Amino acid sequence: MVAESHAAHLSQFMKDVIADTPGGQKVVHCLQCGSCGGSCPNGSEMDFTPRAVFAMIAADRRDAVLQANTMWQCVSCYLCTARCPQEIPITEIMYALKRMAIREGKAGGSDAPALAKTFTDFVDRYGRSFEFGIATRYLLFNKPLSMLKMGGAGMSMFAKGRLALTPTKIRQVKQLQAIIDKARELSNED
Amino acid sequence: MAEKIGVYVCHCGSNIAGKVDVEDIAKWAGENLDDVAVSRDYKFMCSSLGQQMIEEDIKKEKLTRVVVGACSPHLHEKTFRRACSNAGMNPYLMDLTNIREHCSWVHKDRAQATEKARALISAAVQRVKYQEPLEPMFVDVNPATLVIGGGIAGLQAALELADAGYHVYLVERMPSIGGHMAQFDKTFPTLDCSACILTPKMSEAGQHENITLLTYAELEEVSGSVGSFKVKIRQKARCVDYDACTGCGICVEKCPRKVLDTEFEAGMGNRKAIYMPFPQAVPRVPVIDQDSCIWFERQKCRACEKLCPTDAIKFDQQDELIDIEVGNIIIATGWKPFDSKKIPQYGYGRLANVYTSMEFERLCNAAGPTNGKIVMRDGKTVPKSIAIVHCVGSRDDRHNPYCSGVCCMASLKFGHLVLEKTDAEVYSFYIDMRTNQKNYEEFYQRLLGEGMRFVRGKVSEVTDAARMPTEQGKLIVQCEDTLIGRQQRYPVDMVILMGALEPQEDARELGLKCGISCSMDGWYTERHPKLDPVATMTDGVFVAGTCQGPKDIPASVAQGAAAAARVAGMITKGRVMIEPIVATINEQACSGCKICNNMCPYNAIEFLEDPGVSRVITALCKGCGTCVAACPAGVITGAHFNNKQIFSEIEGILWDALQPADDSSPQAEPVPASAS
Amino acid sequence: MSEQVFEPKIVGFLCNWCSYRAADLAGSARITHAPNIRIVRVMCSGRVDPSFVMKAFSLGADAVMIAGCHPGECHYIEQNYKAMRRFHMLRQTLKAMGVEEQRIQLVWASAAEGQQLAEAIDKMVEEVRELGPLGWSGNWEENGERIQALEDIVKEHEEAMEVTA
Amino acid sequence: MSESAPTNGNGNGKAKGKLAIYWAASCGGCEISILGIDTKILDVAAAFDLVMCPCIADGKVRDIEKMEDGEIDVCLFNGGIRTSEQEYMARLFRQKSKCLIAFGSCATEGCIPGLGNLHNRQSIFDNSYTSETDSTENPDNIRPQAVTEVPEGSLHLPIFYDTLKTLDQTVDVDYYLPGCPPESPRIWEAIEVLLSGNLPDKGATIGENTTVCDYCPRTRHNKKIKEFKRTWEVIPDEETCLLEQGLVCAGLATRAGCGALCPQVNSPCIGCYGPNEGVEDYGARLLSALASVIDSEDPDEIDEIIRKGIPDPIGTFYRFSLAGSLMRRGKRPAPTASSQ
Amino acid sequence: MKYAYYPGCSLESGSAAYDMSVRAVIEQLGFGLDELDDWNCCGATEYFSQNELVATSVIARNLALVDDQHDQLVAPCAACFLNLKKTDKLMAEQPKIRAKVDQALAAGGLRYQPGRVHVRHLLDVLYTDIGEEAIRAKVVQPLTGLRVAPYYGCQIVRPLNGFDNPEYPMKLDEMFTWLGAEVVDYPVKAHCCGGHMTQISEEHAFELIRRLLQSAADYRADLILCMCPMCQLNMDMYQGRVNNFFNTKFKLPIVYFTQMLGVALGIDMKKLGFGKELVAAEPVIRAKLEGQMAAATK
Repeated sequence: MVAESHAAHLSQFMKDVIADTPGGQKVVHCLQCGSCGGSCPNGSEMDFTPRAVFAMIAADRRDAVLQANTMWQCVSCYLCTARCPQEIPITEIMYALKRMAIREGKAGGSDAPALAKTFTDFVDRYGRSFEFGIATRYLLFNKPLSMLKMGGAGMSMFAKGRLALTPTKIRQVKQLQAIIDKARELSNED
Repeated sequence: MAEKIGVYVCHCGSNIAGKVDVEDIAKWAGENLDDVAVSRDYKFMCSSLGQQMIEEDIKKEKLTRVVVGACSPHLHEKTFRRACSNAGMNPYLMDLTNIREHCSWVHKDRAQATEKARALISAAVQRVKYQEPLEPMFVDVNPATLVIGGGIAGLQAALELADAGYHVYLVERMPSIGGHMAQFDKTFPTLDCSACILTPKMSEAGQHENITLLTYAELEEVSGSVGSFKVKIRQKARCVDYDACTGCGICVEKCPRKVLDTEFEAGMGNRKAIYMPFPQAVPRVPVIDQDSCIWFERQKCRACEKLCPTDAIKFDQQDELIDIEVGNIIIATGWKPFDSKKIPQYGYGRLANVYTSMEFERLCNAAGPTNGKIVMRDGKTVPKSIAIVHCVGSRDDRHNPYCSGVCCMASLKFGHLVLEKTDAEVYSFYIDMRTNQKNYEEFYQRLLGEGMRFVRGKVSEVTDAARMPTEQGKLIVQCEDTLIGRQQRYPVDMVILMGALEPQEDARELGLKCGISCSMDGWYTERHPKLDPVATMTDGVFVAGTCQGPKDIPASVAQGAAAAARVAGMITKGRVMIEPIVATINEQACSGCKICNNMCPYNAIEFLEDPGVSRVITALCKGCGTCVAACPAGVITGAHFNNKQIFSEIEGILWDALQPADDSSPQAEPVPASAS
Repeated sequence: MSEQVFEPKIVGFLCNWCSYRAADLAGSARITHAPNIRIVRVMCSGRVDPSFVMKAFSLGADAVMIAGCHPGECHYIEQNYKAMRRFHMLRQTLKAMGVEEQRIQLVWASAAEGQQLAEAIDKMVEEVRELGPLGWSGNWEENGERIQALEDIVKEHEEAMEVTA
Repeated sequence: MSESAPTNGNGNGKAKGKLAIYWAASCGGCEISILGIDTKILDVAAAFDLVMCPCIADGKVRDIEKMEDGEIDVCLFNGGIRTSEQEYMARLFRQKSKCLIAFGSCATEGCIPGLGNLHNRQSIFDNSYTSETDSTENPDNIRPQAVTEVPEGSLHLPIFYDTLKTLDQTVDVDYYLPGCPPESPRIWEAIEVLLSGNLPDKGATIGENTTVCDYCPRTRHNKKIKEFKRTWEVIPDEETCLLEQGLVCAGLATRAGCGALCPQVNSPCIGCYGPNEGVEDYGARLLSALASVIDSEDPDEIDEIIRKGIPDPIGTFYRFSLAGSLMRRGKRPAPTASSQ
Repeated sequence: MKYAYYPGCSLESGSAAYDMSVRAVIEQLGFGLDELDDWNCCGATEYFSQNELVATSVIARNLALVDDQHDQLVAPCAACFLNLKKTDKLMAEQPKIRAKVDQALAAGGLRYQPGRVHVRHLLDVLYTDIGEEAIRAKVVQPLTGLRVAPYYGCQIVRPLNGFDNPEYPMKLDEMFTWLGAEVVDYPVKAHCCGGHMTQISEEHAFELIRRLLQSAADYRADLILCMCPMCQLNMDMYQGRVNNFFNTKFKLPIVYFTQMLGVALGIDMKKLGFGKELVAAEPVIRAKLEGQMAAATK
């Protein structure tokens, strides 16, 4: 826990990250040991390892971090979190960085935000996700080429009865939407 | 009779006066608090002039009580008690209240700090009125000492005391003294042979006329207190007559049962069912491991008994309880290695060529199972590359948050031994290299020069899952090289895990027996981390070596000697003062309800069957006051912390909190006149 | 003290061996914390008599902190467990009297935990500030009508006398 | 007031002393207990003129009012102070008596009426006068009024206080005689002390300085409690300490005087004789002792043991002594409005 | 108290085989599992990437839908399990989040008291609540001779599972020894399958998938057991493309552990959803178990 009295000395970026991550105050205790960067299944593809990102957060290098691919390369496998000797909730910080990057319009380099948006749009509308719709719409708008490559496997999936062509809709979709609307409204208050 | 109280408020230079208006408080106390006869402030109350001022006031003004507002009683209570004593006042009629550490140093606002200091002074003035004169108690110190643990720290302590002419009982759980140091090959940074410097000390202890060696023995029970402890030791059955045995070793040689030696050889070698842990063992008397002996298993064999030239084998030997009396106890029980299986991603126990540091110590020890040849588990292949993994279970909130201190240097030592004995490449995976003792940094420099490779990064995993042909059949160490910021994979043949030093499994239990406590991480708590590092909160019980926290050999030796010096001081003085802060039971009023008896972990409250009341055995009482708070009849009094004193202190501390119109006191009432 | 902000008065009963020293350490490390706590030293949290706590409340304290060594680390081996048991019983009893749970807190702080103790104090001060004053010392005052009623009785009796006289 | 002994009228040729007995917020049991001294009442009558005792003899307030200050030698005052009239009477007797004795649990520590201190006037009246409660029929919702206007003028009723106070929270008290009620033999012993002239220090409790356990014949061993039991849950073993059987027996904190009547008939002590000598707060003592021997080191389990076994901590620890305790009462919402 | 069942979106379509086998196995074991009425999507990782409060509120709706008759919520999908558990924990530990989620739920007329529902993974329920004895007793077709590689993936075992070692889980390994299978103790059983990376940056994902297939193949596994729809999808659907990309020849069937459990319990393979996987499992299983299966059917 960071003592309140010490929080004043942290970089603004650090303060923001802490504020946006449940349990995020642990990040100030990063030892720079690198067990996160070493463990990450995608670590070799990251612009900066999580460890480096934490150092950059402490140094207030906001743009460099939010424009990096690091958090978009995160697959949420939580291996770093499980191994961090300082018990920093690293995966949660990655989520926070994703949200900040989207909010601040810096998430240019990755397709992940678009996939996320497509996905949640469907859930907003139907209450369930819809693999076929998500895949086609996302690929259509973002990766028309890869749709061709995917074609074969997609067709096999379809043939095996594994791709539904119509979405399932929950009964009380209105209730869900009311909850989502309220949550959006509340999150805009901050 | 009203008391005459002197109030002394210290400036402590600007330490207090900078945040607290001490002059105003002194003036206020003099004018507003009942029974205050003198009230002064002064630059440095603890200086000889400050003390003199108090002494003179006591004499001239005939003060009956003294309140000092200054620093923590842990710092200067003794000082001011002495001043009062000098002036002929009983020292327990003084109260030191802490307006520095608890007030001026921690509060920002001057007005608020002053208000708080005022409350603290007011509390002390109210309290001191009810303080009672107390006489310190003295007990004689038994000159014999118990040392628990025969590792290097315990050995050092025992030898120092024995050489000074005092008797020592040295108790060791294992069949031989020597401890972990006996298992090591070389010692850093000098690289001298561990056994060569340790064994002379062991044999000296074994032969010393002032040392009673009790090996293969454990502490059973401790009672009594500083000066006169009564101790029960369990001498485990060796099944060998200690006096008859000559240590010839025929029994060991002829014993048909081989077992894996998980103790001395750390699982790297075997021993017999009857064994001495190692050739230089002291005493040279073997023990029979009853769990492995064929006789104990199925009543067959007895080869050792038949062959023993002195008929020393005694299968029917039983555990024995030995009673001893000592004046002081030194605990030097050391450490145990971290269980590396707790970190499965390092593969220990699953991947054959992952070793613990203790295993590697035995592997490269000339007297070890491979005669010092560094080979892999197959017993023949010499590794071409070795990875040393630091901080295994140390500096890790999931295991031990502390730094084990010695592993960096031990890895350098391993690196050196590997480079000296093989052509292998050695990688050291570290977070921070910690080499901050005499000649340690120089040793690090030396290894840099010898070609040991250092990678800054905590190892993420050790795996046999190859990703490319060069990794096939290797152990791959994966980590982030934090200095270049990239994930890296290092294929090696052998991995050494530098496991943390951990407190002994039963450290807490032993601590309980001796009345000392462990910190959160399980190491024994010293009385003061800087100024009193070998004493404990229990008088007469000292700690030395790694049982107090991870440390290297020089520090363990220094602590062993320091503990011995403290004990020698006590013995020389001959008697020890005990604070008279103890509980007493008003036996007339006690109804014998037996609530208090079990409250006391020191068994200091006895129940007297005949009158049916309880009584405090003053010599055993440590003064915690738990029984005082528990007594339902209110007939137990805690000296210096009795109810009246504390109630008054609470009244004083809340002097400004009482509502102005309190109609509880009948006197303050507007009494309507009755018709007359 | 500012007029607007309520400054709670908290009495702390601190164990001589751990939390009192933690407060000392907070001092030597200059770890600033709220000045609202006033510390009474006891040899052990096991010495804390529930009546000390009640006394403090009845005299106007807004809250009481009891601090001792961590469970398993008691200087007197196990007495802090007794403090813990009493604390729970006391808290239930005070709750039945209407004293909010946050006003009586049990804190574990070893001699090394100056920072933690300071944080616990600050946290407690904020929680109590939120609750507002307890004001127990005025809790049994009757309102002004009491004096009036007493005077009425006296007067009535005087009148009655006069009639009989 | 206590400097001189009450006049000894025991055949010394001196004038008989004056004795007053009064009740405020109490049940009358104390008077019955006085009568329990049996034929010794004649000795009392020989020594004292009874100037007031509403329960058993006639007496007029105005006669008392007319007395000189200190004219009454001994006043045995039972009951707590709940109304303005009771407070007036307490003050009156204080003024007119040389020796004012808080007599019985209500006067010394509030007793059962003192449990009303968990409420205030408003809630007590609501409970007593609302038709919604089963036992009350009050369709017009009539409430007692402090002042009622009638053609003849204003009628006054005493006002009812939010908080019941003990006698010594109201006026200065010379001696205390605890018990609910004080046992008759103890009353006689106290009277003997008063008659002897050999008086204890002012403020003393006339009684023993030990607890009920001293008189309890049960055997005691180690106290370790895993579960507090309610009386109906077990038939206790007759030999062993009741507390050790899990029953909340208050004998260990309760002043001796009764001779351990309840434990002897297999029923736990409920604490009617109040705290032992020198104890500031009876409930805190009992609470501390009982909590200390709970056999658990786990905070959740401890909470559970307490919640299950002692669902009503005030009723358990402060049945007789809430008003006289350090806390005195439960938290009061806000002083009630002036209308009764 | 009873168990509520939260299948999750994938089990409705792409991973119907998982759903079928779960229901079949549960029925065979005589265990009650009531599908949560009108549940909604857990949002996978996608809501959390955009808006934490919306993410938790969407998930909390499911927790709020669990009625008083049920106090356990069983999820077979890794993401669903983690999200449900994480939301319960966030609500319990973060008062600020809880206050807002409460408000959001209230907008839908719902309420959830954190801690009321125990979120459980199916494996945990099978392993712990049903247990070795009951399962062993129902085995009619031991999997003797079949080498299975249990694959746990990431989100089930980390970081909130509380029922197995997050680094080197063993519960599935143990369960399959009860069934008589030869369990392959290979090092990557809790490594990541790439998750949604296949959608975003497939080459990277292919490498992650390759590592898993490679290690299982190195250890001569006949098939991989998985317990998450995403893992199954990645390793099964993309196996061909991984082979093309790396020029490898993996032909490892990827089946849900419940499917193989079903086989051991003697349930008809059709009822267990076999045949929906792209790398056919049935021939491998039949080949290994042939003699015994024939014996069992006699």
